[in-house]
Amino acid sequence: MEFSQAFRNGDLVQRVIAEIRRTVTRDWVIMEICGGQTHAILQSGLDQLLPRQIELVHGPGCPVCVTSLELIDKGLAIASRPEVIFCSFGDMLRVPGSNQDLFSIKAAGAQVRVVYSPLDAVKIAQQNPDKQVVFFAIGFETTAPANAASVLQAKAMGLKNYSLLVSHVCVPPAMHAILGSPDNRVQGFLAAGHVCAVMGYWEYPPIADQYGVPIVVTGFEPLDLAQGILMTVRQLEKGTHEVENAYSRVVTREGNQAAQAMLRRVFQPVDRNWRGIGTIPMSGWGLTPEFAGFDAENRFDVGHIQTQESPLCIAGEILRGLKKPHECSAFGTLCTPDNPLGAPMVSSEGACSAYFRYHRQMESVAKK
Amino acid sequence: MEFSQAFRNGDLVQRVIAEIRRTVTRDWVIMEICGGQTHAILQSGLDQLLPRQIELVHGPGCPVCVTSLELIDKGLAIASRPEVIFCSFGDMLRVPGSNQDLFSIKAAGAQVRVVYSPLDAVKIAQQNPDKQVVFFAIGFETTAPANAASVLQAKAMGLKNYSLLVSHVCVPPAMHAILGSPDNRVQGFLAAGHVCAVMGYWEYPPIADQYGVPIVVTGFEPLDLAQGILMTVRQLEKGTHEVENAYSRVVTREGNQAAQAMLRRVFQPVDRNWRGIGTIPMSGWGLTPEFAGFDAENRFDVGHIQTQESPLCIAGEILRGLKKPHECSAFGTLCTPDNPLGAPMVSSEGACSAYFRYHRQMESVAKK
Amino acid sequence: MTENKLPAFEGPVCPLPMRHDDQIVMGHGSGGRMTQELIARVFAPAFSNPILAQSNDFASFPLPADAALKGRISLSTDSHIVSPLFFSGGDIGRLAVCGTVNDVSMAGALPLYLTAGFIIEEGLPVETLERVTASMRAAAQEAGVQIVAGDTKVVERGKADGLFINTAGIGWIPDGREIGGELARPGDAVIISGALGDHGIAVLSARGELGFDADVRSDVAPLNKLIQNLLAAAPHVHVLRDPTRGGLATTLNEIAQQSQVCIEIREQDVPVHAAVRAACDMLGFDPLYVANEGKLIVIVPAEEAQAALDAMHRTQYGEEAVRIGQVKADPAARVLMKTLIGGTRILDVLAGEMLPRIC
Amino acid sequence: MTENKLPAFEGPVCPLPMRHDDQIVMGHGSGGRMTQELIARVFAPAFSNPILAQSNDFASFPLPADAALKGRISLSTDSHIVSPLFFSGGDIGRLAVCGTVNDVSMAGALPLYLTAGFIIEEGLPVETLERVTASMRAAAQEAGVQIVAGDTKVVERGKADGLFINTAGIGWIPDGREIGGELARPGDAVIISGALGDHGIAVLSARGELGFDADVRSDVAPLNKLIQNLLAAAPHVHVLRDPTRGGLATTLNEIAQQSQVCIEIREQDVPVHAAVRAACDMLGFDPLYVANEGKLIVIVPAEEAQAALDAMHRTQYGEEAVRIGQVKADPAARVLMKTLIGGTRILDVLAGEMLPRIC
Amino acid sequence: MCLAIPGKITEIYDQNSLRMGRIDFGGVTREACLEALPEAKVGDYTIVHAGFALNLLSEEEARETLDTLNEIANIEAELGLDDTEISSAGM
Amino acid sequence: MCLAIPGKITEIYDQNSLRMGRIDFGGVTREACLEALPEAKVGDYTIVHAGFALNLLSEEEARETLDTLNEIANIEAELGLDDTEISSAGM
Ligand code: SF4
Ligand code: SF4
Ligand SMILES: [Mg+2]
Ligand SMILES: [Mg+2]
Ligand SMILES: [Mg+2]
Ligand SMILES: [Mg+2]
Ligand SMILES: [Mg+2]
Ligand SMILES: [Mg+2]
Ligand SMILES: [Mg+2]
Ligand SMILES: [Mg+2]
Ligand SMILES: [Mg+2]
Ligand SMILES: [Mg+2]
Repeated sequence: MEFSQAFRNGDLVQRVIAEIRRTVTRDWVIMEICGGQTHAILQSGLDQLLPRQIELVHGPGCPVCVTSLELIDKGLAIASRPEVIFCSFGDMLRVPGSNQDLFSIKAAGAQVRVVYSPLDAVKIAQQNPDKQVVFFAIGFETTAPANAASVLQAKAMGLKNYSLLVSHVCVPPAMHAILGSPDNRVQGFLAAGHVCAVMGYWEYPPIADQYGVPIVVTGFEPLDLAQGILMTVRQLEKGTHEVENAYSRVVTREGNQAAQAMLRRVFQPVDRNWRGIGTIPMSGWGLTPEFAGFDAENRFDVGHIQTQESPLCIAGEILRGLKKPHECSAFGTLCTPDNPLGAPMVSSEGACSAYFRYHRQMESVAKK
Repeated sequence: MEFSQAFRNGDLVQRVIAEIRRTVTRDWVIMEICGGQTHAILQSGLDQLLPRQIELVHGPGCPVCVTSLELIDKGLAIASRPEVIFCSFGDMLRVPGSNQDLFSIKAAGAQVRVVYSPLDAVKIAQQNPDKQVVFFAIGFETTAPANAASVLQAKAMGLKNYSLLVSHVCVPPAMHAILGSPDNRVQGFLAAGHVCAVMGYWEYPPIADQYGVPIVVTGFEPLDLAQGILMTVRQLEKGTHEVENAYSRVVTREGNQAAQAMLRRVFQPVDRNWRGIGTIPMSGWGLTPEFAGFDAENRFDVGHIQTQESPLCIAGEILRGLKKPHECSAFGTLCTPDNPLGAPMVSSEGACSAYFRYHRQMESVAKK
Repeated sequence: MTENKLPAFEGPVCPLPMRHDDQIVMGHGSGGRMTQELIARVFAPAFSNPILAQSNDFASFPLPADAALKGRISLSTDSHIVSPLFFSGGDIGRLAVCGTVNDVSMAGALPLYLTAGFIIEEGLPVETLERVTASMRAAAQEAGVQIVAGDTKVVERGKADGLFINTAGIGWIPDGREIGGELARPGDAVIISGALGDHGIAVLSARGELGFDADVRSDVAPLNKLIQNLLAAAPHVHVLRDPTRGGLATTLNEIAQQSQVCIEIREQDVPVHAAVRAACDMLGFDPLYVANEGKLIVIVPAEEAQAALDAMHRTQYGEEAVRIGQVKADPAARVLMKTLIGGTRILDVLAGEMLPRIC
Repeated sequence: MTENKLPAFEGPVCPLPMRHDDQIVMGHGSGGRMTQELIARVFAPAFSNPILAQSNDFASFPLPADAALKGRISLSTDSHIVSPLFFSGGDIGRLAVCGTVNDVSMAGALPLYLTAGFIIEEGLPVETLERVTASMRAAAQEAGVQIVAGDTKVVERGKADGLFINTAGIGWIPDGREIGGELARPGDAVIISGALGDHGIAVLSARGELGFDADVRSDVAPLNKLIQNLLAAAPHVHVLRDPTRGGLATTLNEIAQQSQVCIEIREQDVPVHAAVRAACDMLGFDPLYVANEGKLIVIVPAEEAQAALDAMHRTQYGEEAVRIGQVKADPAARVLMKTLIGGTRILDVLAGEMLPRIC
Repeated sequence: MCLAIPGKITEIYDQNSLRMGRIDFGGVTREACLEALPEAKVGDYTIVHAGFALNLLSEEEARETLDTLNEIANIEAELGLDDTEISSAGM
Repeated sequence: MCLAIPGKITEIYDQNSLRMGRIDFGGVTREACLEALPEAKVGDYTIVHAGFALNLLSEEEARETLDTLNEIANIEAELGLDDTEISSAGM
């Protein structure tokens, strides 16, 4: 069967949305935590079709956007070394560090390569024995298995010239951070379907219970998202806080056990600094002692990286929904998409950049 | 004063030639041994103006043409190594080895650089400490001091990545080989002025005496050459065989003592294979034991280079004037300038290539 | 919620690109916003003249009065830098000929003559050059143009990428023909000649760097005969343009900007081959931003739209032509897309270089 | 002795170059014999048509009858790859504009419009691009032409050499004007507009690789006004050509070949600046083979020679014009030179790339 | 985060100590790591992210989901609600 | 062999253990090694090959040579011989 097309059926989506309209009776705030889902929602225009009562807020689930400035600057310093071939997912190339991005240093002569998979970086290491190949291992639990596999393979092949610059982040601690905030507005969660493909959703019932929010595992096609929202709204209206699965073709409660075992071997929980949010305890993964030799931060001494997010930036408040972007003193003046001071202006789907662009460009465009 | 222009005075040249006409009474064969002089003669058309009785024959004094096939192939093998930057005088780039030239291997990825001076190659070695820089040290006694200086400098600077592929040839043994041949036709010599600038001409009186030929040290401007020919013809007509100096502004009998001392320190006589002629005992220079570490042939194992000049080639007889190029069975068919089988077809001033081009192109061109 | 705002969708870009105004980066060659900014900042002020300011794929101009020319001249140029030189469905030679034939033709001109400038990296096999020139000849014959002037330069190894080809082309615009990006009018129909993204995906697949094989052939083709047939059937065409670098979205934005109109397209009507869609899904690309080399955007008064489609359907390279939208007055200088599920969003120009996403 | 033969002098070449017919080497871009052979072997057969076969710096052609054009169109292209981008007396931008303005003008055409295609290596400072485009604007203004179409491509670092610029140009040839390399006739005078070799030596000096500093400025200049003034005074000019790559010797050979005549020049009359001669002496170059970018060869009936010289002397870039020889019937397709000391030799085309000699 | 797409396994092999496979995404094929799918066999569907197969896809579950959603849709169609809005959405 | 040209020494210095100088060849300058000319001083003329100064040039000797040749030429001019041939040579 064609798994993607069937879930892009516009007619069916609209009928599910009609069911949401029939179900909803009052205002609800639902967060899709995953940036890929944010992307899908904006691309399909799903948010416009929802009843006014439902406000979708976009979570911090974009790994390129939440990677800390310090780690980006470390990556830039490592990538600039003449003996290094720095491999990265494509979307990391334009993330601004303190002064540069990977594009700039590539233009200035650094060897930066875009790969689709970390396993391609291992091949590059094999083909370039006189170079050090470093992979910028960003991502959530979905990407971690691929990165782990690359290290396992490099070790099995005896490669001494492959390492990871690790910036893994994990979803459950972020959900805790959001829901545990005193000014939290999120009443229901769409859980990230591909994270759950690996991890399952056995970790979520305690969260749902603790904060009293429904959590629905949701896929990425418009129909998946509409279904996830419907199931969340139904629970909200009923007052339940179950963990449900709207992505059962991909996700099981237990997740992929083999992948989880691989992750436990290669990675261990560490504190992680999220750009725009700050450090969340035990919210990321670092390499275990067995694989510490593959850690680029150990292999390359990049000196002391001194970074500081702008003191003007109120990203933390904005990301928690406490303030609106135009309430920031830097908004649109010192801070623009061309010269972002904070994460919400970095991401094209970030609240600050969205506000900036809409206010700048869209004054004459009324909703259809 | 302007040293060059004064000796290019066409009027004066013609008047000297008129004096040659008045002096000459019968046929004489004079060899200019130096390829640079051959070049100057052809470029100025001096030979056309000489009386018919004087035949200029062109000696083997072109270092790029007489460098042996084996050494060229060695140079190509060394230059093809990925760690090597191979530096050379420009005219060496198009000399055909057995299958390739430096241009081909450069196009295929080898690092080949044209330098004006071997001292520039030392600079390249200094700037590229992770590369091996090899200079193709061809040339007669004129070029040897520059090559020697480069080795002395590299040693003083402690450079471990500089070496010479040495193909030095010396003039006096070549004169012996030519004059000592049973079928020698050369009756007078124009000695190469720039060789003598370094070496002086104290080595020549024994040669003049042994073979009874006048030898006149001659410069490179048309007037120098006309003067050298005049002085040679005057001796020939008188029946003397003195060594005279028609290039006294540059050359003294003793030559440059400091340069000679430098040469004795860096180089020592060795047997040398001349392309198109064969091995002439003690006709070249190799590095002395003190500088053997700078010998590229010691530094790089290029395996066994197997070359063979074509068995069809009668270059030896042609260079001694015993046969004419069209008497060679390969001439114009198997052997052409595009695919030379022997040295006289390699050089654009070689007898075989000249014959080939004139017969091919010039049938309709009468002498002015 | 920003209920009164439409979401802008800047091609597949997250995060926003950093501004690069001190040195040239790859995005400056993307054909998208960074290219437009570079042109606006560097080239336009330097060369400023009314013909250049037309901002079409072609320059259109008369000759001196003494030349007594009826109609106008169409002139265009493109440099071609594709890697690899050969890919499924085409090669750099076919690309170089078709690209310029097409740009010249977007004036409604009869393309006549091309120049070809070759920049060759030392070490290129002569046989490669022979294959490329044979392909150029075939493409020129197909298009009915002649290559009448050329130039050859060789650069050292490591100072080019095998072979670059620049072509410039000249054509004749018959008297009275008025076609240009500034002429789209509210009410016009928007037609595309076939499926989008084939060229970009075919080349990316041939490049091999991302490790995928796609069952996709480049669409590279000369469009001048399609255009001649189209114009015979629909003489009042307002705009012709080929959505090359930057894709359909970027090209429609250029037109919307030039004409100060809104162009609205319907996602469900935009044709994309299944394999192209699969490749885009895999890489996180949007096919609306992927390059085409044999597709034609036609903007034509609604009353001639059917005649235009019929003529296109009868012509090679136009069999799959389809109407994808219409021109509206507001919001001016905007491209909107009705999504599959009935939403509407702004379709912006490509922000920088298109890169595979993980997110 | 070969008494009945003249020595051929293939530029400063010893030994003879090896044949390179399997891969491209630098010599294929020299503008000399190897370039000519590559064109003859690869490009000419592929693109074969009567206009290309004219082998001039420009293509000259009419438009379709419906266009009612009086006169003809002149079209030309060149890619520019100079390193360094800036040198004494000029830069790649001025070069790119002047080179094509000049080639277009060699038809006796009024140059009108240029296209410009930029291939930029990532990492190029934008400020460099601004300096280059400012220089292009200045040159275009000086020449009175407009840059009306452009293209920008960016390639990865290590896949270009900073910046390559292709220009193509179009001009109008008034009715009745007949100028071309095939039109030299025995008895014609051969004029050169000034001293030879300045451009080649200025660039080589700026490159720094050979470690010399020369007090020489490139002669790069637009020659169209010189040509217009010349043609006003000497309307029957037969040939105009700029001796660029390959120098005077190679360019005269092309003309001798096209017209099947002998061109004889006098060494003593060929102007060369002292510093250029000194640099050539040092490197073993012959200034007759060194590139110029602002010099004009004029071949004109003897009776108009003085009028031509007078007009040139009154015009910028022609002050040092001098008659250097004449056209003869035999030997056809040959260039001969009377040497300073009264000898005669064949001046052949440049064999391969010009390289510094030690010998 | 986590762009992942479904495809069909057409080939399984070992490479440098990892279990790998060729995946057909519908006219596009690519290699992916099957290390976390020890039970996968040729013909199975999987969902791939960054060259790594995350999990098997269940065709049965997909059908069930679609059936459920179609039921909702049919209810909605029977009710005849919101028709105007749907057509105004440009479908 | 041995293209070498005369030039004037305009500067002398040591560089990486060699005696070096700047030579003016008449509008063109270049560095050359003066190691073999310990006695050379600024203003002297030398003849340079491959970046190495081979020897000093003697202005006096040059003049003498030219004088000698001019004498020959004058003799020849007085004799009035070969004039036809000379002019036919294109001068
Ligand atoms: S506008 Fe900029 S500085 Fe202010 S909160 Fe947003 S990202 Fe931070
Ligand atoms: S023609 Fe060729 S083979 Fe014969 S002697 Fe000359 S170089 Fe040798
Ligand atoms: Mg174009
Ligand atoms: Mg184009
Ligand atoms: Mg050209
Ligand atoms: Mg176009
Ligand atoms: Mg040209
Ligand atoms: Mg030109
Ligand atoms: Mg273009
Ligand atoms: Mg020209
Ligand atoms: Mg996800
Ligand atoms: Mg010599």
